[in-house]
Amino acid sequence: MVSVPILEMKNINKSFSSVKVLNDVQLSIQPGEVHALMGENGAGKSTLMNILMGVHSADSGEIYLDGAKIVNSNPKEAMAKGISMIHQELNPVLDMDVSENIFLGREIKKGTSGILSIVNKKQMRHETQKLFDAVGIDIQPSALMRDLSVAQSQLVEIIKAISISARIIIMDEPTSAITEKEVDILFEQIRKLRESGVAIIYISHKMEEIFSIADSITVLRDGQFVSSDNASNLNKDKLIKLMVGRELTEIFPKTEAEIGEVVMEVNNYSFKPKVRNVNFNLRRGEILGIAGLVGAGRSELVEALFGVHKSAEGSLFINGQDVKIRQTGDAIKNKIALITEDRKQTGLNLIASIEDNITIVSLDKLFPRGVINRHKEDEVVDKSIVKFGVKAASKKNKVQSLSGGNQQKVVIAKWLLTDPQIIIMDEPTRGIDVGAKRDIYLLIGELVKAGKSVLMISSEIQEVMGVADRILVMAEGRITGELERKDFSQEKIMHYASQFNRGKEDEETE
Amino acid sequence: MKKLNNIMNVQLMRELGIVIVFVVILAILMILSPNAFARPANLMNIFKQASINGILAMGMMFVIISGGIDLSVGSIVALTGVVAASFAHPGEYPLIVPIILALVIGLFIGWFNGVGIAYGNIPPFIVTLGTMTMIRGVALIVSKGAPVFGVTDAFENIAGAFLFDTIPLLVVYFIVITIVSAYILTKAVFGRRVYAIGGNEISAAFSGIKVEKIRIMVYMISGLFAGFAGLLLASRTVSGIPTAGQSYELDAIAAVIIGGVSMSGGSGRWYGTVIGALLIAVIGNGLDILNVSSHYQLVIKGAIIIVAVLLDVKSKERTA
Amino acid sequence: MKKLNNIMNVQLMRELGIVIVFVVILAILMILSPNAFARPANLMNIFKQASINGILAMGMMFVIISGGIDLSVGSIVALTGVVAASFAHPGEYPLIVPIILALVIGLFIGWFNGVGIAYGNIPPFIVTLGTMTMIRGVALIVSKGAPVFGVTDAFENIAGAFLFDTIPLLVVYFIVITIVSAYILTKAVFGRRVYAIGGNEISAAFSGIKVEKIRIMVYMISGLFAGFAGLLLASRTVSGIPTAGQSYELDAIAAVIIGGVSMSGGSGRWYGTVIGALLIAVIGNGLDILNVSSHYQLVIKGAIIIVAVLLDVKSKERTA
Amino acid sequence: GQQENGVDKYALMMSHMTNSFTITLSNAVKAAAEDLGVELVVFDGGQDVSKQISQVESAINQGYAGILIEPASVDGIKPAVTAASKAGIPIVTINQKITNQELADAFVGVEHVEGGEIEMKYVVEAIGGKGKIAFLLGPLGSDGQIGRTTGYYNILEDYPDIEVVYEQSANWRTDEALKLAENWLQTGVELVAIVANNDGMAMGALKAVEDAKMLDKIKIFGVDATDDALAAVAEGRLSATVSQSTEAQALAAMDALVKLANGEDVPSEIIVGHTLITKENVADFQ
Ligand SMILES: Nc1ncnc2c1ncn2[C@@H]1O[C@H](COP(=O)(O)OP(=O)(O)OP(=O)(O)O)[C@@H](O)[C@H]1O
Ligand SMILES: Nc1ncnc2c1ncn2[C@@H]1O[C@H](COP(=O)(O)OP(=O)(O)OP(=O)(O)O)[C@@H](O)[C@H]1O
Ligand SMILES: [Mg+2]
Ligand SMILES: [Mg+2]
Repeated sequence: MVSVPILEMKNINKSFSSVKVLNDVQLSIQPGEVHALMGENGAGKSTLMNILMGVHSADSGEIYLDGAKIVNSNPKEAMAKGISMIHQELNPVLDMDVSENIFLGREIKKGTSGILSIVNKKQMRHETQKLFDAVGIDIQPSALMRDLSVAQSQLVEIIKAISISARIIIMDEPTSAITEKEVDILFEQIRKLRESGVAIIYISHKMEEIFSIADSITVLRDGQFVSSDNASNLNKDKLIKLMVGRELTEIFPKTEAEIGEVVMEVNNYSFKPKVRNVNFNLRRGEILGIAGLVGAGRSELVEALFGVHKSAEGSLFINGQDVKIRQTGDAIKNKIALITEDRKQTGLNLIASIEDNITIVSLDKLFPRGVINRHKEDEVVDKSIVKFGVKAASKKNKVQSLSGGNQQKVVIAKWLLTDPQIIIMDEPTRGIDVGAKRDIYLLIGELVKAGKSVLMISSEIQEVMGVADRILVMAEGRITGELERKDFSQEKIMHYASQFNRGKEDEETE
Repeated sequence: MKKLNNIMNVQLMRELGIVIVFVVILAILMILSPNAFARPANLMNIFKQASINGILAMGMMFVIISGGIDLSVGSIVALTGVVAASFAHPGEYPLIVPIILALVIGLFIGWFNGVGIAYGNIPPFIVTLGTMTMIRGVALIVSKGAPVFGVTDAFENIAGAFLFDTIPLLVVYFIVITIVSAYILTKAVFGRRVYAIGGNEISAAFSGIKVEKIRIMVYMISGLFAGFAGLLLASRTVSGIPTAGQSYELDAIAAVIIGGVSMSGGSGRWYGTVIGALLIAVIGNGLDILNVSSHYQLVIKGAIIIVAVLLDVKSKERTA
Repeated sequence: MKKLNNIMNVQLMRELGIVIVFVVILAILMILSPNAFARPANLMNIFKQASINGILAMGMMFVIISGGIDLSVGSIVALTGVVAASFAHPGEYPLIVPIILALVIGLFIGWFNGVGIAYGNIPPFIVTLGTMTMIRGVALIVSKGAPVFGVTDAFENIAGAFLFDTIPLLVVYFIVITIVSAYILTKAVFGRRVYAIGGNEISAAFSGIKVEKIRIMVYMISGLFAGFAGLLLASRTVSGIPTAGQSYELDAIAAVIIGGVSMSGGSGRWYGTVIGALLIAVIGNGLDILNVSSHYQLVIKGAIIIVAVLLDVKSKERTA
Repeated sequence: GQQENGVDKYALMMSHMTNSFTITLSNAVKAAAEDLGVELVVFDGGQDVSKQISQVESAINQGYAGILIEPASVDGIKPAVTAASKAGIPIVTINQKITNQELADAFVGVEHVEGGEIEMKYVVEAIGGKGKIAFLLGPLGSDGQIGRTTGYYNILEDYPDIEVVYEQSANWRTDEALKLAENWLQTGVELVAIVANNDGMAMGALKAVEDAKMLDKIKIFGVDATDDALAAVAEGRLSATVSQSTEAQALAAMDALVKLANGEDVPSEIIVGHTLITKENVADFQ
């Protein structure tokens, strides 16, 4: 069934400051297909799509739409030709409400006098509500974007992209911040769109998603085109081999470490209303997973433990000592590290270099006299970059210029450089490719083997089940269940994760 | 129901913090000087004195919401005032000529600022600092360094006349410009886009908004309003003074920020700016009337600005 | 190898764009006025004229890299100058007293600014606009509105003497303060933290940095340098003038931004600021020497600032 | 001095060039230089002493035959004057005496105190020696403000029935004076006169009083004899202004400087008197 491709990109080349990131890349999309674009972090997927959208301009190469050559010099032109995109890095206008974000740049107007005509806010909210209702999303169209969670923001981005009546929709890691329930909603929409002839270019590092939704798959490696094939001709192992260039055994390698005494004991921790009376402990050499639905309060719990929220209450014992953590510095002194879930907001200083980001928490430790020794710093950072496989032209480059996955590696490198005893990871593999994910799991294994303890939040149930020794499940700010490794099952986790009313009842009796 | 009420109040408090501070300051001044300050004539007087800064602040508000800054407005006031006065001598040109000239010059300088920022990618602070300096020079060159006087009565009446014999036209202009600005900012598509480019320029560009075009228009609005303010000041002082308007930009920026617009762009409400402009005028008027010595006036004025915004911030934090 | 070379050049061009612009402007002035401008005595003169603004700009650089702004430096210059001169009358106090007083007052005002911003959560523009106004008032009150004169020769020598009979002490101070600032910014852990809070305050806080503490220290540095500049100005003008230092903050900010520091914080290099301060002094000196009339000087000065930064921006874009 | 084309080059250092007085003064000095057949270069100090010091230092490097300076500050300018006399370059101060006047070769100009006294003497006469009055001051700490205000009080010592109810600075500026006067008029205090340190502020006060239709009750006075003030005096709206005899100052100063440069002696002080301008004599000045 080879028809005229709706979109063809040929011989695309692109360099950033003389570093080649795309080398003669090609891509061919049929109408009404879901075409997965795969590759490791930094392979050039987002860059290729940004060229298609007119965000970047290619150094050379052609783009054909319906067989006719086109040039997009800005997103407006691309959108006018029926191409829309969900961007990998979420880009909401925080001080606007949801409906305004969805209709940004194409507001519903009352008059016809161009940009001076009145915005029909009511209509926009109404239309937004209709869009949400149609897919079953519960977000207020009038809510400020600032007040939404990461997951909700991503849903809004998704709705925004599919509400533009586009013929080609690019989805660059649309599911990095949402859980399975919302993924299902997305896939349902994708299927509907496919039926109506819309082509979808789908980028994700989640293998299960690819094989459940993609019709065909193009693979890039290090900025080179590797292959393009029907999804039915491939399987997970073959695909991974194409992407990584070698075989990967075992996605969740489980290192057995000796589990020792309790290193952290959390008593009655609350950060109302998001976290309520949480009790648990963490042992030496243990990987403790925290599962739950989006908004369960997992992030707030670990942030509170880390000293981010001044109004948090409760007591914390580290190695049997009662410690007071009032600010993040206290947590760091107690050898706790927090790898946050939102690298752009809380994890990185995007306009600083990779090097500066990696050493920022460890400066006092590396240079106790307050004076930086460049040689020593370079040495330490070089080691980290090799250890965590950060792909970059130079450690002096701004973190901003790294691919999403490589940014995540920088965050991890930064925190592990502090030599922590207790490592809290909030969605540590978000946006990371399979190879790198495996590297992180191996790393976690190494950490616990060396007698450290890991507290890992993940919204990917497979991941927590694959990695953790024990799982806590949270719902509405409380711990609703605890499972030992032998009892792990998806059903049980989901059961505990959806125990909603308990919280409410307690609130009323309080 | 109770919960809804609660939310409403919190929202109100959040947004109206500075309004409350403003009312408190008004009340204090009324108590301190019931016979002079609280007289209706004086209240109208305050409005009048707030007008020129208020008009500049309205333009500045667009710029700051879009994420920029405009230091050139004070110099625009001087140049347009000088040019307008030069074309307002009796028996030379019809009244419309100085008016149009002032507006067009303001608009043009705003356009220049906008182009330098949007296409030249020069930081707003630098472009408008540059035009601030240049335009001040042009004003001095045009006027040969001395005030331009001898304008027609009609010209004097532009700012000096009254509506219904009671409301100074200055106040009328301020109100009209406020209404137009509020309309554009809250109702029109253009306003949405100003917030969008200030809130997240990249996202705005990704959404197909022509960021450069909006940016240029924002500076043109500021320039236009400054041109109008220059015309009004020349009419009010019955002369075009090349050194006029010095540090007006600081007062305009202060009004906008006191009103709760963030320097980093993307947020803020028009009525905050109105309150900001009124607050500055009230402080000046109140201290003059209480006959506080000039030196102490500075100390008190500075302290009130800090305390007003501090109270605003703290009231927001408590209710947030 | 070739690739590496390439990268190095690009990096250099990127960072040194303004240096090239500066050299070009120097060259033009030397060609236009070889006998006057290019003389060593005049070049030393330019350095001297750049010193006070350069010192203010160094402090301002810390503030702007941290994501703030400090409008109060001009008023600090006035107040510390007045106080220092008041304690420098012959036969009253040892020389160290006015020196210490100037520095301590500057430091204290900086601390006040920092606390208002870090703990009061008041926008830097408002806090420092407030102190700018207040401190100007205090300077006038302390001096009773009149310049304070009659200082000792030793006091006059603080800024007026020479090192090795050739290098004005003003220049020496500027160089020393530049070296210290450059060291703190690039070598000290503290400097790294200043960049971190300017780049992303939230992520800095998550990284265990005491954001409030760093913020306060940054304003204290700016205040301290401004206090020192006030002392130098008083010594240079042999009097404490309560109206001195007006709009010095604009020149200091301009030097920093011409030097490539972004107003939004988190980036910038110390030598850019040095070039910025020198560029401003060179323009002023060159135009005076070329005998450009003062009104035209304003126009040319404004234009050069815009064009210099435009060329800098464009050279960066080309090589990016 | 250095000779270029055989013509001596002189420098005029103005404190600033942004009002009628300084512009008129510098133009008058230029005209005087032309008459004397010498070259004159004008520098603008931008109301900043340290800038003016720098300009003098630059001029010393450039080999000027003599320097005429209208000081931006009476004390602050000392290092520049010292440097000039060390370099053997004649330096004359114009319009404004400096604190260490002995360091300069001569002073040509007026005494601000005298200007204030002349203005206030006429005020007293015009209001009949009693009533409430207000002062509009220049930038606090500026020499004109200090001198003229001192002059006011020198005269008022003898008139206990005159009460100064307001005394605020409007920084030489018309718009600020306008606002200030508007606010004073709100308080209901019955003023009989507003006395301004310069004409720019007097014109602002005039506008406020006219707007309030109180010109029959409140008289306005200024200093400087700017063109607009003279016109207002002629129309009987402004009661009086005081001229600093700008042209006379310029002529005498340039003359003294050239003489000094040629090795001749001049008196160390050449005082040019102020002139009161009222409706009676205004025609002579327009
Ligand atoms: N603006 C930029 N400046 C410099 N280098 C860049 C820029 N944008 C991307 N790169 C580099 O280009 C390469 C490709 O990046 P890209 O974001 O396209 O990767 P990706 O395949 O989307 O990776 P990921 O799966 O991590 O999102 C990376 O090495 C990245 O560092
Ligand atoms: N109303 C809000 N205002 C500001 N930030 C918020 C708000 N709600 C959530 N966030 C932030 O967004 C991030 C993700 O929120 P999310 O809804 O995922 O909550 P969560 O409780 O962390 O859920 P999860 O259990 O999935 O981690 C958190 O860092 C949280 O602090
Ligand atoms: Mg990507
Ligand atoms: Mg979370």
